[in-house]
Amino acid sequence: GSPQQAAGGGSDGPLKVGIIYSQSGPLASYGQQYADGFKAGLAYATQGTGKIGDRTVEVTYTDDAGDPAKAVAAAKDLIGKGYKVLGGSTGSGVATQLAPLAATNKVLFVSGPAATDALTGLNRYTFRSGRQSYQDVQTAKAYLGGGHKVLVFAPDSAFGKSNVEAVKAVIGSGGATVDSIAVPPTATDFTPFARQAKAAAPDLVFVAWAGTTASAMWQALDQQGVLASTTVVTGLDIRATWPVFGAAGSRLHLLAHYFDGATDNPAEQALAKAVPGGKTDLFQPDGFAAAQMMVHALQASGDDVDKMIGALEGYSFDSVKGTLTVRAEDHALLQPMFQAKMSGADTATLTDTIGADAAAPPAAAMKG
Amino acid sequence: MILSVHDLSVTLGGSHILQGVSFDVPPTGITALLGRNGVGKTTTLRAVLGEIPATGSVDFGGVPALGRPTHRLVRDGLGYVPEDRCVFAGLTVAENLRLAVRSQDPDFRTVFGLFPELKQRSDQSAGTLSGGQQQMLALARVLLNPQRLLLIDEPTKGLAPAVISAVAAALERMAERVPMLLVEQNLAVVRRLARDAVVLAAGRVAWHGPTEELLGDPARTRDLLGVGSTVRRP
Amino acid sequence: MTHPALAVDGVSWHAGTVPIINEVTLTVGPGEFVALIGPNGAGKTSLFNVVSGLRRPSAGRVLMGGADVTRLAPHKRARRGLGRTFQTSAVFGSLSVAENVALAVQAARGGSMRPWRRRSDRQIAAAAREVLDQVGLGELGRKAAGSLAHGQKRKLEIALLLAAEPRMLLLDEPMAGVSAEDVPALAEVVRGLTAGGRGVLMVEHHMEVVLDLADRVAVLHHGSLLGCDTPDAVMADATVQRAYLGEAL
Amino acid sequence: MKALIPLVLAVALPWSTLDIPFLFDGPLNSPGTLQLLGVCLVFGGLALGYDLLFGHAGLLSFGHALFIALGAYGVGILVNHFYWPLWTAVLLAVAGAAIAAFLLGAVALRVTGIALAMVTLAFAQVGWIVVNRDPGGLTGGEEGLPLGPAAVPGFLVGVANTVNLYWLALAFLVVVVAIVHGIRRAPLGRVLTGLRDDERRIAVLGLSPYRIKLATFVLAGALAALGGVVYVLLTGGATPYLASTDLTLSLIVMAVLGGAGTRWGALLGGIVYAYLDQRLTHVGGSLPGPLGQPLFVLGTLFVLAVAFVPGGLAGLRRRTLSATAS
Amino acid sequence: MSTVVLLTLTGLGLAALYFLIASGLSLVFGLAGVLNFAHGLFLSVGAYAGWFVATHWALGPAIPVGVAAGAATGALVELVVIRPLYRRPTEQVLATVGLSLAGVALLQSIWGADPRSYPRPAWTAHTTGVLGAQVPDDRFLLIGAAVLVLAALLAFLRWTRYGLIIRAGVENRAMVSALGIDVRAAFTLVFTLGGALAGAAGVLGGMYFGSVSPGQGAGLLIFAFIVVVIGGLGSVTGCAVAAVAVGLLQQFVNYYGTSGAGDVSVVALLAVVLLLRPGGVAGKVTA
Ligand SMILES: Nc1ncnc2c1ncn2[C@@H]1O[C@H](COP(=O)(O)OP(=O)(O)OP(=O)(O)O)[C@@H](O)[C@H]1O
Ligand SMILES: Nc1ncnc2c1ncn2[C@@H]1O[C@H](COP(=O)(O)OP(=O)(O)OP(=O)(O)O)[C@@H](O)[C@H]1O
Ligand SMILES: [Mg+2]
Ligand SMILES: [Mg+2]
Repeated sequence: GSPQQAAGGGSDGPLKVGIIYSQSGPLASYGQQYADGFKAGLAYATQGTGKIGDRTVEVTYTDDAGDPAKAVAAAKDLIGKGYKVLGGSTGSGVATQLAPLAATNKVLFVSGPAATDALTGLNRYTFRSGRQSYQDVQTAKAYLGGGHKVLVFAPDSAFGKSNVEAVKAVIGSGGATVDSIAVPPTATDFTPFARQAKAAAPDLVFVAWAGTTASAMWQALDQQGVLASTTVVTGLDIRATWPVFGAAGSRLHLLAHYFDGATDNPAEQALAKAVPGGKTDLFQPDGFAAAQMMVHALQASGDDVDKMIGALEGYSFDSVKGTLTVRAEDHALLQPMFQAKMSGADTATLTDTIGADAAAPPAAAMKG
Repeated sequence: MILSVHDLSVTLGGSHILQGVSFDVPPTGITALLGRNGVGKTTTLRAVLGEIPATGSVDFGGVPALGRPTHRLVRDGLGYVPEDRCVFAGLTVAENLRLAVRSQDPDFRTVFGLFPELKQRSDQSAGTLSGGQQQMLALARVLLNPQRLLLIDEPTKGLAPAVISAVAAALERMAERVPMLLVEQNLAVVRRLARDAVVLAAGRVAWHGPTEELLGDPARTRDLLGVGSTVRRP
Repeated sequence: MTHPALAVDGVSWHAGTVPIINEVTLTVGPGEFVALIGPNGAGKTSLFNVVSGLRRPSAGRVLMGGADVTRLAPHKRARRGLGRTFQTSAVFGSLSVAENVALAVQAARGGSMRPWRRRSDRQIAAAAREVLDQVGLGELGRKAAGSLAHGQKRKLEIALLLAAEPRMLLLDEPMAGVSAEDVPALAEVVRGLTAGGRGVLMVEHHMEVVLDLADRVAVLHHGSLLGCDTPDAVMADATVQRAYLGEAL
Repeated sequence: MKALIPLVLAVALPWSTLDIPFLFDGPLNSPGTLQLLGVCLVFGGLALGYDLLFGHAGLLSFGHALFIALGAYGVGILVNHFYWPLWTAVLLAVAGAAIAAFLLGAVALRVTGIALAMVTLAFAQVGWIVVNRDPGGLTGGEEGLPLGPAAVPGFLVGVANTVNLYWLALAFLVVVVAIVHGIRRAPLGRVLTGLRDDERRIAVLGLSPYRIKLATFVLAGALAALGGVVYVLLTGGATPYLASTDLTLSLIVMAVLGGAGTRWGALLGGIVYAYLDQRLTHVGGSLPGPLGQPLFVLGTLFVLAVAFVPGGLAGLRRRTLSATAS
Repeated sequence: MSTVVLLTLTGLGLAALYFLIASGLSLVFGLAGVLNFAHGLFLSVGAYAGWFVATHWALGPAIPVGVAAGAATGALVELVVIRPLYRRPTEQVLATVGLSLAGVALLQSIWGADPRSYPRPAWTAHTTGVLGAQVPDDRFLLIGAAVLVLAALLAFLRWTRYGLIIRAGVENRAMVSALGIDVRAAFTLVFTLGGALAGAAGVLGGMYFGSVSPGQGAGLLIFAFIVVVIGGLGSVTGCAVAAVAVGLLQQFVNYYGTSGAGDVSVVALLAVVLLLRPGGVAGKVTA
């Protein structure tokens, strides 16, 4: 016999969808939001039936613990069992390893919160349901006003570098000079770097920082007078991290992928009703949109991945964040972005909305 | 009897080393524990001290000793000088001694009187002492405190003849105050010090009686210990 | 002319700033048995450490068969035929007694770094067994060396030496802790070590054994050599009497 | 010869459609199960290779992950950025790791014990820092370096070919077993044990402890790199985890769990650990409280194993054998 | 000039943090011979205990509660895990590795993986001008605490016999018992102390970082290890000297050197020290 036979899915059984995300590990709370959003989105897109036509959508949720190797193992397992539609990837590391796997096995992959720009235009089989770094930076650019000297304060890591790249591409192309301070991700004292930032005297500081040391980092920037002397822009993370800004919070210019109160539309109301506590948060819209995209793809065909891709390319739909469009050339997800201010430790107020077109990354050719 | 050992059995690493050893140590004088290499002398001492699991019964000063933690027995006055000296190599001589002090009034005078070297070397780390010096340190540690019984394992091993006589003299003087159970290969030392002797063979007591009776009878000595009793003077 | 098996030439050694050995000069000829005696702490073991290469002398030279080995690492000296035992037994505790000896045999024959087996490895085991019989450990071959009683370890040390077939031997108190019954037999083993022109330098406090075996006796005191003479002459020396032998038991 | 039975079983396994509920999610020959088993086999080999250093020669290295990462990233970089053919890249990466092991070992092995552990830890830490900083865009930083599928031979690409990756993992394990067991029984094995017991003694027998240790270090480094390569092929890419101290610690855990310094201990430990790690992640979400955290279960299990099963799984087996015999 | 002052003072603050973390590690390692990988866990337990009290009750008791929680964890770990393994030193270290894995996961399952913001006295967020440099006040708190801990530890080792008992106990536990000393109690004490120090470091570290997360302690551990080893195993003074060296080196290299050079320079320092003096700064040179 053959050492291995892939199980084929029948054409009238349930529609199988696999969601691979972080249930445990350091990104578990992001993962939780994503999954909550996905469930709400699935109910919304199928009008609460959980069915497409007369076939039920059967979702398998798998943990990757934030480890790409485990995500790959889970994906192989699901693909081997005949799954044609995968979603998930809380972190960029997972997304960059799942995407090639989707292409080689010709299954649809709708990536989740992972923000890395590298995913856009990577291959035909990969889509994204969240924003990418480039869109963050486009949002930050609006704060620059007439200034022309920009400093990126970011960790010396792939995440930091991709932010520097994006700022150079977005803002640098507009004539401003872009410098960067690459801070070791393991740093425990930020005084030297804050001091360097102050000494550079930029018109705008773009801070890209995530992780457990954020609070100390903000305090150092504040104490060395960076916040007082220039415009500091940064992204708004999930609500649980807001207190981390500390005293710095109210003086920051925030760019937001999403926060509770940024929008008000039927999808948002459906999401708010579905999530625990009724308060929506950063990554729930990504899950919501992923479910909407998958339902649309599965409506086009339950088994033929090429037809699914065809249906998604150019697809425009109303979601939590407003109207989202899948750009046909490179599968970038065009979406509105938000600017906000903190008032107090736990309230963010919307100050401006950047339209989907204004925030759009330049179109790239599909690589594979 | 200060120490009564009854039917002591020990199994180590699957082999039955002691198979019912019984003997008594009288409350005065020195009792020698003899026997050829590997017969279980050290094992006997360590079992009495509670360092290795054993069955049978051991009675120290009228109180059952088996099963009690070693440090309690020692605090009740059971001193131990181990075979391989076990000085703390990383500690200085002074620290080794300080560690051993239990009483309010440690007897440093006796110790330094016996072993003046230790005083000179008090800041040297014990690991760099010569073999003989380490032995002196090990003896010194038990001499600091008042004791009710000493278990001493081959105290003259590796010592120069002159030091052997010094140690023997020291043991003799100590024996006036505390009884001892002494493991010793040097029969000249045994003859001079020990009043009674216990000979182990094949995991059991092969002979128990006054030392004179053992060493005074060449046939018996050869029989039990495998050597002539006329120990040549160095 | 034939060179001495071992020549120690004006060797001094300091532990930090403390002088331990002072300008010791001593030779051991091929087939000669020299005993080294001296009070505890005289520096006998330290001298062995210098000779075997575990310590660097601060002055002087060590020669083997006429060749200067002062700067050689311990294993290089061993390969030139220098073997030693340790005052506190140093055997390989987790190997069996037979494996201990087999290790020494293979070290002597080369190929120890060979990561594969050969048929000829059987011969190593056979040679090991022979050596064990020689020192009277034949029945304990399968026992873990770590669980041996003290006296048994001493014998194993000698077996390790014999297996390596050295040309010059340093023995540090081989009789210490050996039961009276076994001393004569072990002494015979030690006596046989000089066979085939092997030089032996032995530290020992058992005077019967020293007097019985040694061709010459060297006396070390406070790190200096007091002299090196026939056993009888040394025994008669008043300084030795006072410093080392003490009064009779 | 008894060792051949598991080998035969392992070889025959992909032909079996047996479905073992709870232990595995699908039949034995399903891609998911084969992938899981493949990873187990790789870790079995990695743990056994590490045990050559740790259990057999008594060298506590905290930097083993460095060599795994050298293999993994070496291949990834050569293939992705310099477009080398895979097999040449593998050869070069493994050789490179062996050279690195030689150079680092030459320095680190001048010290022993805890100092050795710390020097190797320091070297590996530099490796980890470098990998994370993504120098020149080569390593992909914390996001990792996916292996471009174009560079990999067709028979290793795609879920349908998972079985071939399984063979590859098995082959790696067999290679490691052959080498480590060969050494154990050869003269070198005895010398390693002697070295673990008393280094000074080895020297006065005429053997150079330094050279023996260095040779072992290099060999173990090369095996680690090979394992890193197989791991990358199996999982599709290198991640910074491969360069982390956590991985080295896991290897130690595996070796001890199974029984360090024994014949099959480390191998068994590696397989069991990798299996639990993956399965617990898989079923984790459905368990309450801390039980949902795979690391909690693994860590606790490990502490219990250390406390109550001295000698690890290998020791357990020996004891049950002797218990049933008597 | 003001830059140098700022870097020096904040470097000393960093050194103080390292010392606070490393001192407990060094004590346990130097005395009990256990390379305690669970020290990071003790730290996190202390930090969370302090956090819990500070957010639910009052800021004042946060430090004592954190210290007590760390001490209790240390004692518990010694009694339950370390003590039964004392004949197997490698396994002791390994057990702490297991504990650190399990413990962090446990904390995560209770309080989640995300950092929680840490309450602290308002004055710690202010700065003081020193020769033109704005030095954050919390650094003075750290430095003060570190000096206090150093003095207390030195007094403990100097005036009590425990230092001796434990050093001897590591070498030959049976022999210490044979001198009539309850060596087990002494070991428990050392772990309790180590835990208490970790607890203090946890709370102060939480205040310094302004947040606490389950992996925080473990993350800081690697530098603490480096400090302990450079300082010479178990030497408290050596540990303090090493902490200062590492803190200042890292701070200055981070400012004047290229990115990432700070960490690498510290690692390089470790390698050089170990190769030149395998016993660490305070250790004796071994041949
Ligand atoms: N841990 C152990 N495992 C197995 N056997 C052991 C162990 N410890 C000791 N033995 C064996 O027990 C026997 C008695 O050992 P012991 O040390 O008591 O002898 P001894 O009479 O003191 O000998 P010596 O005169 O050489 O000191 C020896 O044969 C030894 O090999
Ligand atoms: N590293 C060191 N530091 C200080 N003193 C040392 C060192 N090593 C050895 N000594 C001292 O040197 C002297 C000689 O020691 P050695 O071990 O050579 O004596 P020995 O002659 O072998 O004595 P024994 O017969 O008792 O074994 C001793 O006084 C010892 O304390
Ligand atoms: Mg004995
Ligand atoms: Mg000596």
